[in-house]
Amino acid sequence: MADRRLSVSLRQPSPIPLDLEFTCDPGDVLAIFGPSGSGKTTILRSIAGLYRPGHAVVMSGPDTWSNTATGAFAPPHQRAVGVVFQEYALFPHLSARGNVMTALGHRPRGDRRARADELLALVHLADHHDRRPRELSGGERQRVALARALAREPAVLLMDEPFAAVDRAVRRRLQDEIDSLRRTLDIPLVLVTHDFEDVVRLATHLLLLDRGTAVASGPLANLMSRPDLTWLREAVGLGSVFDARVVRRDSERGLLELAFAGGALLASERAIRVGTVVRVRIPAREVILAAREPSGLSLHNALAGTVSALSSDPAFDHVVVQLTVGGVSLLAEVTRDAIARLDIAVGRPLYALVKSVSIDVISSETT
Amino acid sequence: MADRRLSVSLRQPSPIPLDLEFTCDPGDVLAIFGPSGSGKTTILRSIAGLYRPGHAVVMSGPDTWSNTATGAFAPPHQRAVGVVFQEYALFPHLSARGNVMTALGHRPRGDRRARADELLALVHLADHHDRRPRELSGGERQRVALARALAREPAVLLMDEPFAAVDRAVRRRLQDEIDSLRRTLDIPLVLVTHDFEDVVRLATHLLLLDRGTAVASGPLANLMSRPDLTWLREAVGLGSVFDARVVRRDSERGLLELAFAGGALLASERAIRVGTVVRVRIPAREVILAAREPSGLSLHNALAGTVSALSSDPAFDHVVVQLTVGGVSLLAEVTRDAIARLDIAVGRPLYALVKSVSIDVISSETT
Amino acid sequence: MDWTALSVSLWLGAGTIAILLPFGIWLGRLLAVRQFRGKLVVEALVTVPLVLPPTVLGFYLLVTFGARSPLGQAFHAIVGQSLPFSFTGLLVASAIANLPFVVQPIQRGFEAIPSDIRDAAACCGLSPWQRFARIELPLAWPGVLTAAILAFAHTLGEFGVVLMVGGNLPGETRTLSIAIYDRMQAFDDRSAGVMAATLLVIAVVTLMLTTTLSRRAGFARG
Amino acid sequence: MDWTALSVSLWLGAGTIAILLPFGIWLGRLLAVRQFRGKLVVEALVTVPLVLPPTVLGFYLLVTFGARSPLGQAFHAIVGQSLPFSFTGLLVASAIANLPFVVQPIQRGFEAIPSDIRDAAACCGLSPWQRFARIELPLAWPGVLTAAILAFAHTLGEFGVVLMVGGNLPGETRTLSIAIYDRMQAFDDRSAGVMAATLLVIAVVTLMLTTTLSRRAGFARG
Amino acid sequence: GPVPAAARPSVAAAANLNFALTEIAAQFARDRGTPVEVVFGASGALTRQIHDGAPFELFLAADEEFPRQLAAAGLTRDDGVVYATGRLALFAPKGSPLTVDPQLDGLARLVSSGGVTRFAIANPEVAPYGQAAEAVLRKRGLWDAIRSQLVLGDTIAQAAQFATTGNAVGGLVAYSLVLAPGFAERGTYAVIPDADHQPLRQRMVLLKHAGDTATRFYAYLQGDAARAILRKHGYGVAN
Ligand SMILES: Nc1ncnc2c1ncn2[C@@H]1O[C@H](COP(=O)(O)OP(=O)(O)OP(=O)(O)O)[C@@H](O)[C@H]1O
Ligand SMILES: Nc1ncnc2c1ncn2[C@@H]1O[C@H](COP(=O)(O)OP(=O)(O)OP(=O)(O)O)[C@@H](O)[C@H]1O
Ligand SMILES: [Mg+2]
Ligand SMILES: [Mg+2]
Repeated sequence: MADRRLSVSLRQPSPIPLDLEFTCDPGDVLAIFGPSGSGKTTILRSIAGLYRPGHAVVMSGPDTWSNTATGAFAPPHQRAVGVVFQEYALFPHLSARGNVMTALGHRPRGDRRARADELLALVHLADHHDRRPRELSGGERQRVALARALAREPAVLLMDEPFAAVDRAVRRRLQDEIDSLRRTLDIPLVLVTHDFEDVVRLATHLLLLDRGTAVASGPLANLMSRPDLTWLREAVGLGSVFDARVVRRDSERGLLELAFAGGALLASERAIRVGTVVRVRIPAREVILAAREPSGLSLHNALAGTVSALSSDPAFDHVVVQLTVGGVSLLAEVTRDAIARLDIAVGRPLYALVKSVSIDVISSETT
Repeated sequence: MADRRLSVSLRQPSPIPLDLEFTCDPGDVLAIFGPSGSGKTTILRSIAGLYRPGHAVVMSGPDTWSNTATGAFAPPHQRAVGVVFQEYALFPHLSARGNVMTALGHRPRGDRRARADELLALVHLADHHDRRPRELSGGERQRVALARALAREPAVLLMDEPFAAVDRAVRRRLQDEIDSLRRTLDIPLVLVTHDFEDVVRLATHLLLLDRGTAVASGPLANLMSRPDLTWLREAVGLGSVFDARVVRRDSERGLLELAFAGGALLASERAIRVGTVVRVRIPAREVILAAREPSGLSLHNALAGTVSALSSDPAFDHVVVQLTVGGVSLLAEVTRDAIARLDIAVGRPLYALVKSVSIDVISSETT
Repeated sequence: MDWTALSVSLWLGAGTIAILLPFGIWLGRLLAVRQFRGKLVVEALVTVPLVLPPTVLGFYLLVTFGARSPLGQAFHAIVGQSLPFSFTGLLVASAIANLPFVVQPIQRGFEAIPSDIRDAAACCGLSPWQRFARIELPLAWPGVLTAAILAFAHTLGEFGVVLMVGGNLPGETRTLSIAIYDRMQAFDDRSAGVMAATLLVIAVVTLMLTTTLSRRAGFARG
Repeated sequence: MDWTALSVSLWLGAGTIAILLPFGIWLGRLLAVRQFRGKLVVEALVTVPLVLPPTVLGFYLLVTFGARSPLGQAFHAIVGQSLPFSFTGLLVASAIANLPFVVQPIQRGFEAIPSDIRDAAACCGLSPWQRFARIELPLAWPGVLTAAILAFAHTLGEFGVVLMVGGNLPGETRTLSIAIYDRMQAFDDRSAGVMAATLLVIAVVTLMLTTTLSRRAGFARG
Repeated sequence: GPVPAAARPSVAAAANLNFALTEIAAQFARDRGTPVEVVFGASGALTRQIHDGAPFELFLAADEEFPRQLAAAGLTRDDGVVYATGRLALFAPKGSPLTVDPQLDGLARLVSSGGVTRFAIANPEVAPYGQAAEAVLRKRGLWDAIRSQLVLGDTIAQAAQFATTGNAVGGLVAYSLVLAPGFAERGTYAVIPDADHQPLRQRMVLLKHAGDTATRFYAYLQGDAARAILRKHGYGVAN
């Protein structure tokens, strides 16, 4: 695995401050998350060799792409990167197909056209082969840019807000396409996004950036359940993310039975094969806490756990309660009043009530 | 009011199909919502006079901007429109300040600089006055574009995905700024967006577009609670939106008491003056249905109502239940299994359980 | 060194630019922005002064504006001066001869402005004139600069047209180019060399200054 | 009508473009993309051939490439032909005289390409050469076209340099411009007029065709 | 604009008079106290300019044809007079294999040995000196052999430049040019006998609007002082 790992270390005080270091393994998706102007695009440009910070080490597996200490520097076209540019940077004189074909230089000449059309179909632009960028809508342009980046079959994929201009339905489908591609290609993927759904659906790791400095980074599950990251909460909405296995599909009741470290979960049905490992996300504000197991409700899931942490932030009137359910952290966002009424404190046993429809089941597989 | 109403009617079969008609009153925000490539940008361009469809009538109050029947056509610079372009279209040779000052031609020469700086501060770019567009990040550019559109103090404001490139924290603040500006300026505002939060926080009216045709349009509250709009549900997530009045702020318990047509609601506290009318949104998937009033839960709101409609969509395994609570429609998204277990049918009395934190209170006022 | 001739040359260069740039900007922009019938023909016709040998062009201009032509007589009647053999006449001839250098580069400059920038300018409420002055001209500036440089340099070196229309009158129509040519015809290679070198140095310095100042002013693309 | 002279003119025009465009594209791109010491000087020096009167430039070229000069002797030793009074010599002289028309517009053409397009091309894995051929050159095409048009038209009309270096040999170095000039000197205005008109028609038609074909091929900005 | 010249130039003269006329004008200024401004150019171009209103008062042409044209157009006071006859010289630059002699024997030898690469004359189509050169070459039976080696100057000065720069083995140029200052070091020459070609009579005319100074200069040019200078510069002058 580590033979194609991307490792990056960038440091400079000015003009664009940078101070960070990360690695990304093949098959992993590192989401870079940070306010506007914090340096996300600059990081991607540094990896691609389009920007040269004062101190930079960029390695793709055994290949040194940049090393300011030794003076090593591979020019951008010798780095096997696919880049979705934030502002697309399409070639204005080429059709959508021409744009994609430009990145297919590694394929035999005869195959390029067919492959370009395949990729355009993948991004739902099968009808727009011959249009030039200026004859496309904003979202269509962005999808051409995405197809072009994928065409390269790169060793590293860098995407700068790749779905910002597309509607949610297309976005979901693209997220799924990217997710399955990432697994097939088995390459590191670095994703810059402001959208939490992108993070939840695609990211395995997260890097939180603030004015060029990595304020936190690590596997998504760890970061998402850290109650101290109020900054993250404000930006993206807090939630718990963990893996689970599909145990049964109950089409009659419209349910999907999942097993996770903390027990069983009923989610609403989706076309996923039994046995598949999926990612589960439960938004903190949709979790209800109860002192005893309730009945007569429309909800299915009552998970027994123990309060392991409480955190409140003066900027918010909510309290985040961390409940440990069989080793898995579950976050619930409740009002201060609820804390008082239910007498919630660390060590208190409680039930976490979760609607089936509140459980996001994320899987690239759709049988 | 109608004296500055924007009314638009556009029709052409090709090359970009258009078939729609709408009005937007001063103070209203019409959100145009539709898939990528459906013609949203083209509508804005037609209003601004940058695109001339086969048949077009555009009126701003008593002024005819376009009328293909009479041949009337006011050139773009004579239409008092402020436009945020989807791809910004900043003037590359001017600084951020210069870009904004360009749209301040209606102000006395001596005031322009100060006003431009004010607007840049409004979009959180106080430190970037002198940067040219190419020295700004994507989100920073977009905010300059926003400031430039506002600078115009137009009779109609057209915004094409004005927040697509900014992070969520800044986005929220900008939404609030726009919302209060809209009220102050008292002009019609047409907003193209893919983001549901934009719609919820800003829109009063919604136009759903599909391949150039208005598939539905009307006040937000009406559209959001129509259970037949599964397309909308897939795109944005269903919810109920209605107005309520702030009755009390209970800082001790961290709660905000609201009164609406269906009774009382407890939301989590926000700094809003008592008496203010706010917009309330409750996402359908966060509403729990119960056969009887429960106890011992962390939630505060149990609203008694009657099932008025049920709708299920074969593409989804969820059922949307419409509950009428004192004249207000409340939507809940549950599994088919829950329908069976609770024996839900039209006419059945039920409780809708809503967590305080699930209630989005939207107000431009922050005391 | 013929300082008078040098001064005539420099005045002629400056004057040519002063006349031609406004016209070239008008025409170049028109050709860049508008689509009209016969545009292609206009574009081709603009290069005509370049296709004719300078002396021949000069001769035709002389005939057109000369004492025997109705145009020349009309001009004389109105202005009280004839165009040929006067500095004014030189200026007119030089403007015509340099037309091709000016229009094409300026046209390309305006064509390169993305249409969404034009749209944005209109939506900022700028009138066509303001749009032109504040947005289009600064963005087309590299093309205008090229036009100015080519026209200025060519005017300094122009010789055939100038000699034919101007008639080599010292202090009025004898440019440095003609003076150099005269010296060379007289086998006075030394004087010719000195004058040619002076002309080159002045030209090179002027061009360097223009380019630098223009870049300083930040007129090029941001 | 001197058809031989016309053919020499057209060959000279085509040959000049064939030599100059590759060089102009190389130098123009270099000046557009790279920052280096002395760039300003190079930019100014490129316009020098324009500043000198053509006959004077021709005289200096005659001296530089002449039978007496080391350069001329070296050329003769290698090619077995001398540059002055030969078509090859004309071509070289014409290329030098037209240099300024070619470099400046092409430089502007390359300068107008946004840097993110260049970046994207590199990130598509295109080598510098592929980048140049597939992305930069097509996007700089309007500038190249202007260069070609100016150089071609100017070569047709050029006269001073050509006469000085070429020596007016029929079929070899007598261009149509020289023929027109000769007829005019001989007060044969009729023949001169016919030839001038022919030259103009050919030039205008060529330019219109070039522009149209170039636009058809869609080389201009998308 | 530039400073206009205080004293209007009034004399237009053929380029071959460059040296002689400059000297005569200086002498005239010294003798009579009034300067004249002399502008040199190609006779043909000057003729056209006069047709179209050029402000010249006296025109010294390189031949007789141009003044006659102006006279026929009614632009002159009279038919004017022949002020000088031009002469031809065979010139060979330094290092040239050509040996010069009035009968062109050296040239003939060089031609028959194939040693002539290029030979310069003025263009016979347009320049009187070119026509004279052609006549000389024909008379010596060299025309057909040398024809393909000829390089044609637009003016006689340009033909001389082809030779002085060493790009032609030699040329038939105006005797007056060969006598020009500094020309002698550039090579050797031999004067061609007048009888070998039609006389190169050069005529001058006063134009209609000629003023006093021009008229006086016209007379001066026919006087002894001027004739002596012309003779010194290689022109034939009628006695
Ligand atoms: N010049 C053109 N010629 C032909 N079709 C065009 C042209 N410009 C745009 N279109 C097409 O018109 C349709 C509507 O474009 P428009 O830009 O209005 O879409 P949009 O709704 O704004 O999409 P997005 O959300 O992706 O920005 C698209 O399918 C687009 O491909
Ligand atoms: N050429 C430049 N000179 C100086 N500062 C620059 C330049 N380009 C960008 N910056 C600054 O560097 C910072 C980081 O820019 P970057 O584009 O990496 O931000 P980002 O995180 O991608 O932001 P966004 O989300 O808005 O795209 C910004 O504050 C920006 O203003
Ligand atoms: Mg960015
Ligand atoms: Mg759009």
